[in-house]
Amino acid sequence: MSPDEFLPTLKTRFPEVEFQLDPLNPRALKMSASGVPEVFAWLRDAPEAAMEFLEFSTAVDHPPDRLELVYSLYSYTHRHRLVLKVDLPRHAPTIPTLAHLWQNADWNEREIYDLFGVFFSGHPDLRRLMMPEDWEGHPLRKDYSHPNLTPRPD
Amino acid sequence: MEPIFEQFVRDLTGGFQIPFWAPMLVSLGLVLAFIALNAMFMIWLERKICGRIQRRLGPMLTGPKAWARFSMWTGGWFQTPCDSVKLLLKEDIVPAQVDRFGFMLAPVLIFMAALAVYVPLPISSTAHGQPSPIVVAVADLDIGLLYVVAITTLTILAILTAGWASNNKYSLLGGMRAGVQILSYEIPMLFALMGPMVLAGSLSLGDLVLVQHAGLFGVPFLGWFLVPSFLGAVVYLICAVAETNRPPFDMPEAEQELVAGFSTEYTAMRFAMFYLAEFSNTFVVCMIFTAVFLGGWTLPGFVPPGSLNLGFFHLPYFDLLAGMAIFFAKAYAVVLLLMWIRWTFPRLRPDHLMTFGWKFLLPLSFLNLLICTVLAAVQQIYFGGNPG
Amino acid sequence: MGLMDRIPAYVDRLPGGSVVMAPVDWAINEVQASSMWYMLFGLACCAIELMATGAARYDFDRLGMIFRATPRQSDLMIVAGTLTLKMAPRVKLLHEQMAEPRYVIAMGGCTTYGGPFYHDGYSVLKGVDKIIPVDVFIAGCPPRPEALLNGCLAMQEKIRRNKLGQPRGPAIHIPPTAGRFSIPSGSPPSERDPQIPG
Amino acid sequence: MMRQFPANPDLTVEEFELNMGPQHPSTHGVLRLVLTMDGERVVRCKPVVGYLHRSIEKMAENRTYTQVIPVTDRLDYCTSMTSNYVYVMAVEDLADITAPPRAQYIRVIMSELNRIASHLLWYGTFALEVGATTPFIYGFRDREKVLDLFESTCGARLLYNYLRIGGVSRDLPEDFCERMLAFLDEWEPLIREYEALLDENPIFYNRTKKVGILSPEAALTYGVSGPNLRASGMARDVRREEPYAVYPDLEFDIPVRTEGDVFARYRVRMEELRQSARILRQCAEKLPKGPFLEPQPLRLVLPEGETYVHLESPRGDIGCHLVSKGTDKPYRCKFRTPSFCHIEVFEHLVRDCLIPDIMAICASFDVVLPETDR
Repeated sequence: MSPDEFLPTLKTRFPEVEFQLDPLNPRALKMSASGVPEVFAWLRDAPEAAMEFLEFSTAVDHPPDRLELVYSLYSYTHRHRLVLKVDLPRHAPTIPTLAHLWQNADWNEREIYDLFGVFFSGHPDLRRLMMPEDWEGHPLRKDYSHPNLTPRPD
Repeated sequence: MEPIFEQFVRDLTGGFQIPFWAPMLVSLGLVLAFIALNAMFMIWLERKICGRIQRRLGPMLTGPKAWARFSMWTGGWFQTPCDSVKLLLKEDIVPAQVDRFGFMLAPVLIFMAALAVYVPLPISSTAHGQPSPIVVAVADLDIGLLYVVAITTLTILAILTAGWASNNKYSLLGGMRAGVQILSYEIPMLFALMGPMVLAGSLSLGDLVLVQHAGLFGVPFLGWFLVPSFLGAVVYLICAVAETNRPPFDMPEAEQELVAGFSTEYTAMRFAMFYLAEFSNTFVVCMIFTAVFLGGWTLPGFVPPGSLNLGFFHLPYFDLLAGMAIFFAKAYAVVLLLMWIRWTFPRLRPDHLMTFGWKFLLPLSFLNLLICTVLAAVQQIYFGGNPG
Repeated sequence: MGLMDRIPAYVDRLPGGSVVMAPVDWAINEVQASSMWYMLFGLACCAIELMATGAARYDFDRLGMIFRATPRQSDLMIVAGTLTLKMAPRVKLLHEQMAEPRYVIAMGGCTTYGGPFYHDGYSVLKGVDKIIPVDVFIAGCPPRPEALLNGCLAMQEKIRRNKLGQPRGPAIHIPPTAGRFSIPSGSPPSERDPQIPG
Repeated sequence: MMRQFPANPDLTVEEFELNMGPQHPSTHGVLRLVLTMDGERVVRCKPVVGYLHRSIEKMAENRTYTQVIPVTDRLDYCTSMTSNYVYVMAVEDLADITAPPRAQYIRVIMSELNRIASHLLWYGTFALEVGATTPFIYGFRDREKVLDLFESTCGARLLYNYLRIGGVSRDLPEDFCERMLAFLDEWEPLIREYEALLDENPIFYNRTKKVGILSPEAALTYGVSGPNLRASGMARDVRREEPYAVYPDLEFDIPVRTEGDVFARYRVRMEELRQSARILRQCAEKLPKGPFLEPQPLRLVLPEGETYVHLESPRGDIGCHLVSKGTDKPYRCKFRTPSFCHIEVFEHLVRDCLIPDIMAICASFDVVLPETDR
């Protein structure tokens, strides 16, 4: 199924969650943060979706006010992919965790927390993954600066 | 050693009476020198053999460079002396958290065990100037075999001490593994050695060799206990590898698992003592194997003359030298076998090691004992007396 | 390091002591140069080339170099690969655990000055000589095994120039181009600037 | 946690923490495992990564599209070609560029050769972790021959920087195919030799059979991919699922084992060596003539958009999520790497194992740390 086929099904099942097609990525759907664990649980368990494989989740920083979370799901059963994108406020990004649905969401979310500063509520062990525990700041944010970071001369 | 030594000195000086402690001191010096030189050579050999098996060259650039151009076996002769001297010159670290007494005691202990085990090992015999052939050993003890087995067990104590005193978890695990491993392989090893004991009716290593030379059922070629006690030989060899912690039984110092095992915290000189003891012990088990299963310094049907007279050149003690050559040739053959095993096999897992020891080797050594007992009985009934 | 350092102080007091010291120095240096046991420890890409150098085609063992798994028994630390800020304290600790005399080879661009991660690499330590003293720098990303062997020969050459009780000479830089290393000579160590490329 | 023996209440057994790594002979670089042990038995295992986090994703944001290629080399140094490839593929997907057919074939040849080199490296280190030293040297000996082929093509032994947007940086040398076929003829029988050193040894057999069993369900939820997933009984391969380049024209099998243990992972990789050789022979036969590169401007400007592509690296499913804002630099370049998922599995698999099993299991997954940490 492609995203435009998913769209009506998802809209009827989750009327309180906003979905829309993404003009930039033909395989992506944008959704609001309110429905995160439920929609993903359905995508994983429903036979017509059967997204048993969370390929990756990551974030994209859009200063000044937006931080976009990207989840890529794949189904080996139906061989289809769905990318879901969630916009969060950049100053205080919080979103429910998916660690109970896919095991590898655990580390993916820790990485996002580490590098982007997104807080995942309900995560079993939200610590920095890549950087040392006492590191300050979130390096992959666009406005990050650090004494050790020498920007590349153009 | 004593009578031969006295005889030798008397021959040389024309009737000088040596003090009673001199043979002991001389044998101590000889054994020490032998351990150091032999271990150095073995380490060099090990690296060359390893290189050969792995299609490498091994050490080549240390020592006279011109020799290295000739062949891979002539290169790098000074490698292990250099390593040893370097280890002696290195800073000696005693980490702050260790138990100082145990930490310092362990290398000494393991070295003492390695030294003491040489006492009853017979390397040759001589009839020169003696009423009957005399076995050349530091002291050919009546209970030589028991003594050897008992002394090698001391190694556990040293390794356990090292593991415990190092105050390092890897060391501790290594020490514990060594303890368990050596204890459980001691038993099949002893039972494997009991076959030859029954056949020879003696515990003295010298007697064992002489009995093998005499032959079983009157046939000299059946004499080597490798033949009647073949299972015993196999079990002993496996147990011996396990006792000396050589791969594939090197659980106590498994590099990929426990960093360097019980010797993780040891530096310089103290580490060198562990290393030396390890290679010395390896050679000792090969020597025991040679004495017990391969007929020691004898060859079937070959009795070297007491002295060699070539007309222009008179060589006294020829039987002693020939016996030593035969003995060390055999021992080194076993060493080569162990090295071949080491560089071919993957490492066992500790629990498989235990299973293998208790459930396979132990019954096998019992079976060997049974076979040997039957053979000894047949010998006694039909050929009269012990083979010797 | 204890006794070794005190030898010259005792010997020099004797008449003709310095004459005695020359062969002693030679013997000690020769022994150390022939038996550099390196620590089995790799960080990144260079570690693969380090392993390849230990394998059959290049064969470290020819130089008498074998690996030891524990820092206590190793003489040479080959820092192979990118050193991150998270890893740096560990490497410093490992260097401290090594027994004197200890030597360090910085292999590859990352350990020399940060390498390709110099710009924008927020988590990369830009030069391992910021935390531990380095004897030989080898350029390349990663250096070829030949370059590494060249570096080890340079290390041996440097050890041969040691004098008991005197500070070690300046670091040697192995250029990325082919050819044998050359050791700068002439000016004393203090007058020479550390050459940090990049 | 204290455990007491009912027979002797004075005797207690305590669990202890064992810190394995980041410097440990067998953690493949700088992985750290914090183990809670009960004697030699592992009670809990917490992998700690990040000791090789080299800010590759940040670097990609400040370089032009072409300049990112050498950065991707360092992403997975054991298979630089496939990490080059996945990035180049993502850029081509966004820019709507198609590489000429010859370039497509060259890319497949390079990926498969790199798979062989990577699997040989894995074979050596895996054997080393189970305590056999000699296979390590044998693996490296033959890997050198593959590296010679790479060296004659692009001048580098390890980090190739060979692929370009729209093709490859230079054509194959003239006698490349003959030399490659000669290598394959010489090397393919040697796979038997590798197997003879390990498979037929009861020690190896006992140590790897029924150790570290990964069920297909667990593999999926942990995001395991590549040979490790195929060893758990799932015939999933990106080369088949979403074929890229010229893979649809090539015949090859996907080796699958159902046991999911260390031995199965070993067997799958050994079979893959043979399949790669098969693919290479076909490529040598079908390699078309023509241009090897469709030249692109130095400062290539991509239209606004985003894409995700993935392909089959020797370690598994490697992907690149590329976001463009219509400039000459990537806005965000996220790499989905197989090792990242594989390391997380250790936590689950290592439980209740002995210390030597940890080594066997970790080695069997073929993790490479820079790929995990990026």
